[in-house]
Amino acid sequence: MALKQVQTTCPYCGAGCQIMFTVDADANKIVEAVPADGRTNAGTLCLKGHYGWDYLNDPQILTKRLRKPMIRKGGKKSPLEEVSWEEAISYVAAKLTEIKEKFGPDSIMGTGSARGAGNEANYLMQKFMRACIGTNNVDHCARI
Amino acid sequence: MKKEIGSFVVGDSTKCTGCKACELACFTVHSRKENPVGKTVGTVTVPVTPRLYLTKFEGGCMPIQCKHCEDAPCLNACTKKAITRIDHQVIVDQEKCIGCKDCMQACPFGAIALLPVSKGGKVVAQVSGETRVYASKCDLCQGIEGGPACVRVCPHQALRLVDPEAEREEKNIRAAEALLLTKNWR
Amino acid sequence: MSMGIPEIEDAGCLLCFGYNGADSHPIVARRIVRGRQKGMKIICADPRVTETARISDIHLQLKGGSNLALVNAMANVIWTEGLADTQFIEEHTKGYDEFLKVIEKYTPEYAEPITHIPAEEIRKAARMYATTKPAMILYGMGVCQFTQAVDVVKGLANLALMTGNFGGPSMGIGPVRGQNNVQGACDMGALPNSYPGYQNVTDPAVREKFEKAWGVPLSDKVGCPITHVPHRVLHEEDESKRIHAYYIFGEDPAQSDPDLAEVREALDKCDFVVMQDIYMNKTGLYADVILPATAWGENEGVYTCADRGFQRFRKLIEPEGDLKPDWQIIAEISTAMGYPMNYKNTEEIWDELIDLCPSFKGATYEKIEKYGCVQWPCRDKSLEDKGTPYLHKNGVFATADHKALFYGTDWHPPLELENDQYPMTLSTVREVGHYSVRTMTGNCRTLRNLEDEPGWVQMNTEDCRRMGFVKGELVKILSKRGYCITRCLPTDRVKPGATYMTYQWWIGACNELTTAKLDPISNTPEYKYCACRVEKIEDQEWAERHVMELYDDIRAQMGIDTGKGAKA
Amino acid sequence: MNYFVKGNPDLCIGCRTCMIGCVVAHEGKHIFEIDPDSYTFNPKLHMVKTAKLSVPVQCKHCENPACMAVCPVGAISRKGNAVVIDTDKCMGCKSCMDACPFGAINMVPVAGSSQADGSEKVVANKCDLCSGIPSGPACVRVCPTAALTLVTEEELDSAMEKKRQEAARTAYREMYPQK
Repeated sequence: MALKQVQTTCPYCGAGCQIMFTVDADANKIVEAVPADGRTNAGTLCLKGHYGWDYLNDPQILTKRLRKPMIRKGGKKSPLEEVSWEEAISYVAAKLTEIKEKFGPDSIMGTGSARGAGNEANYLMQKFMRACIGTNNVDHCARI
Repeated sequence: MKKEIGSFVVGDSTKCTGCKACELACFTVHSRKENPVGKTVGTVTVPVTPRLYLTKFEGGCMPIQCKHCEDAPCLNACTKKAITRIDHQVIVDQEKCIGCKDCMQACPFGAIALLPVSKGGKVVAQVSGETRVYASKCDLCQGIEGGPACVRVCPHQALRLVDPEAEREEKNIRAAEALLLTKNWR
Repeated sequence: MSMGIPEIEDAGCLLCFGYNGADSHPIVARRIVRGRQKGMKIICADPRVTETARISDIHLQLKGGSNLALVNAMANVIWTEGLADTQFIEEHTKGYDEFLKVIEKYTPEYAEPITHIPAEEIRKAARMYATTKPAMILYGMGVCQFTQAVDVVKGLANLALMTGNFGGPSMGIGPVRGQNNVQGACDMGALPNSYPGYQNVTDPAVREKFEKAWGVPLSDKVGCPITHVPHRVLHEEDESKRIHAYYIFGEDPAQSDPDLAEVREALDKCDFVVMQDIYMNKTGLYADVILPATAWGENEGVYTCADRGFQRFRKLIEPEGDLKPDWQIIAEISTAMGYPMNYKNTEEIWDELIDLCPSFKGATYEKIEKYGCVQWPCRDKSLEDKGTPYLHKNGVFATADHKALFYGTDWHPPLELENDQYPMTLSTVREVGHYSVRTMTGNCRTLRNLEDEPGWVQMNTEDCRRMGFVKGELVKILSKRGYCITRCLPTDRVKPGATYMTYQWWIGACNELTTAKLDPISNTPEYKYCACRVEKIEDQEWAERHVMELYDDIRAQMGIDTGKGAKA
Repeated sequence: MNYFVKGNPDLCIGCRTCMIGCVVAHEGKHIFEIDPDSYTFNPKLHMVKTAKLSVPVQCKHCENPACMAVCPVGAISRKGNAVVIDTDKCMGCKSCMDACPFGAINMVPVAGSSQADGSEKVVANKCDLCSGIPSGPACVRVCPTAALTLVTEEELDSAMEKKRQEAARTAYREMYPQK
């Protein structure tokens, strides 16, 4: 099995600890997590850093990973139906355009994400809300 | 603390004088359910069947009784399934017990004895006319007002009811406080 | 944070105000403990005995909701006892005299009945903070989640300014940002009033720059904060302000916002709700469209940690299922709506955004890769500019005239006080073993086995004895907005009349109770103070079964199709 | 003399990383892939939090272990530098739990086992100093604030020696203050 070492930043609190992962590339799974010598954590980790990665293999304890785009075609209370990305993207684009034309750009609210998505995704989200939709209605849970 | 494991009563041979008050109290509170047992010995018309056993040894004496084990050898050895766990305590069902003696042999403490069954002031007979017996062991006075009778009557407080989980938490705190005093051991 | 996390352990004195490092950031708490070992003085202001409080020199166990009275009283002592750094005030600040007028009446004696802290203790703390250099302030949600949050943050800044604790290492004032990329999301302008790099949307020159860069005219109206959405969906009379579509990306308002009943109603009534996330969650039950994104460990990019440090996060394993990275989904929707966005990778996005933000300009991927972490501001792309460990070097502030502004105001009590129907107070706190809304850590096996639903409510041991609660007993806790069931945890670390719960639990969901009253400026809800009542549940067997049934209902709602627990 | 792990309340922040580290070390890394209810999550050290302190408490591996003395089936014995419990022999009679003054022993189910009444076997559980596990006590290794230390016989002896020398020095100075 091809083991590789990958260093990354912990997805949990703001301390920004560096973790060294041993990954089995063939089996596409994580083997081990040990502290790396990061600026803030200096070779130590807390319990979330050490043991907070096995959600990736989707144990479905509390909830389960989303795997495919889904739409409630029959309206609010109807079940979610799996659809292709093309259908989901065009559906969202059409609905947002329709609401934008009907009620104006400020009738649409978007959020950023303070969690795993990363800075680049947040930049694009606020650019999408501002440049494409045309509103400053973008916020995230720094406020709550 | 929510109850997770069984409690039990344990004796202290450095205090016990062997007066057997515990045995009599144990017999009385249990026997009174089925037999007319009054306040004085004279009223007893059935054999005394305690569920703990005053034992003498070179170091002195103390009663021996069931620990209500969490992986109880007696329960596991009882093929008749007369021994079950009720509210974490190990209980023998007197009616089901056929006196096969397996539980007595399995119990490492010798906490079980075969004693006669009696109802309505007389011993119960089998078809053959001989007295019926049952595996008699501590049931922690389950269903009896005021908890273990033996602990209540012992004149020397030589018997202690142990709630292991609650006591463990208190001992943890004392152990942790000791760590405050030994932190500069180096 | 104006200072860097490693500097914490070299501070002379730490004023830890409404911040519980041990539960929020164990690795920051490590620095506090190491500082203690090096002789650092610690003043801890917290209504509970937190880990920092119990190793502190002075623990100001103030009554919840009395922060500003304590802060103003400390400022009063520093001023009246001549402990202020008048030279620093002279050279680097403005507005000191107006500020003194406000805090004049806040003598320790005035603050004592409000804060329940003896006047002498307040004096001792103020003297220790003012006379031990360098002194650093760390604060957290215990300051921010009140309706007087902004005033208290400015109040703490006043203390640092009065004592000249700016401009060098191991001093200053630091909000220890909670989540791995909450600092980053703010840096990137996911805020209604600011573009990336904290450039204000109402500043015409800045707006022009972004209009030129993005090739479209931009709105100059400050947007809607997330905590106004329920109101703007349900009760907004002005038609132009009503919200009809909610694109929720990497958020879970149905679990983390206050007053969940109102949030659920808003999500239900909102015409079109899109949820882009890695897990099915409570918000997903109301989403019209669900877009599955790749999770941490399946994608890469840059996070900003609490002390402004840009750091790379990297892909560990290939994602399973029909997933896309978040940025790619947003780009495709934007392109489909007529505003083309096509980027090859995250670095291309990063290079575009740092050139639009003067304080991030120098933090290229190459530099972050080389040094592992670059703390902004980092203005020069050359490798010599390694970033800025601490801000306001030599007392130069980011205002027009580089002077810091004092700001004093009066204390007012929290908005929902305990009453005879709800005689106790509830405050939200952190569970160290879980994170955010627990979709990730709730699915980590060992973290779930260490601590699981329905969580705990921390209560004073005396209160518990009086109300007949034992440790682990299921109790019902209610406010006028809602209720939930959780386990009672009697502890001496909590004062009588106060209760504390963590918001991660889906069954012990304390946000069913919390109030949505907001700070007027920051619009942050008053999570740390609302009135509640705790009731005994007679039939504990029923309660335990009920909790299990609720847990199974949640799993069913989330569409879990395996047996109980995990897929082997 | 036995070794033992001890916590320092001044360094401990109550985060319980040690408790998970203990389970992972004893159960093995496969627990990150299997059903979390299919094995027993039984840390062998217990976090104690009072108003004054936070620190984990675990077995001190005493020299005359009270637990060993009371075990009716000889399930507790000394192995290397540790006192260990043979959970196959143990029947959960709790005598050791009652005897231990530190509360270092608790009772835990043995996953997948069953008694005659269908419930799982429950046996005594206490720190075994990670005997037989490479890289030594896991709790010491994973603690983020180095609040846990493994005290070996050598270290204890040298510490005692140092203290005695110090005592001798102070005694000497009392008698000859000028020298």
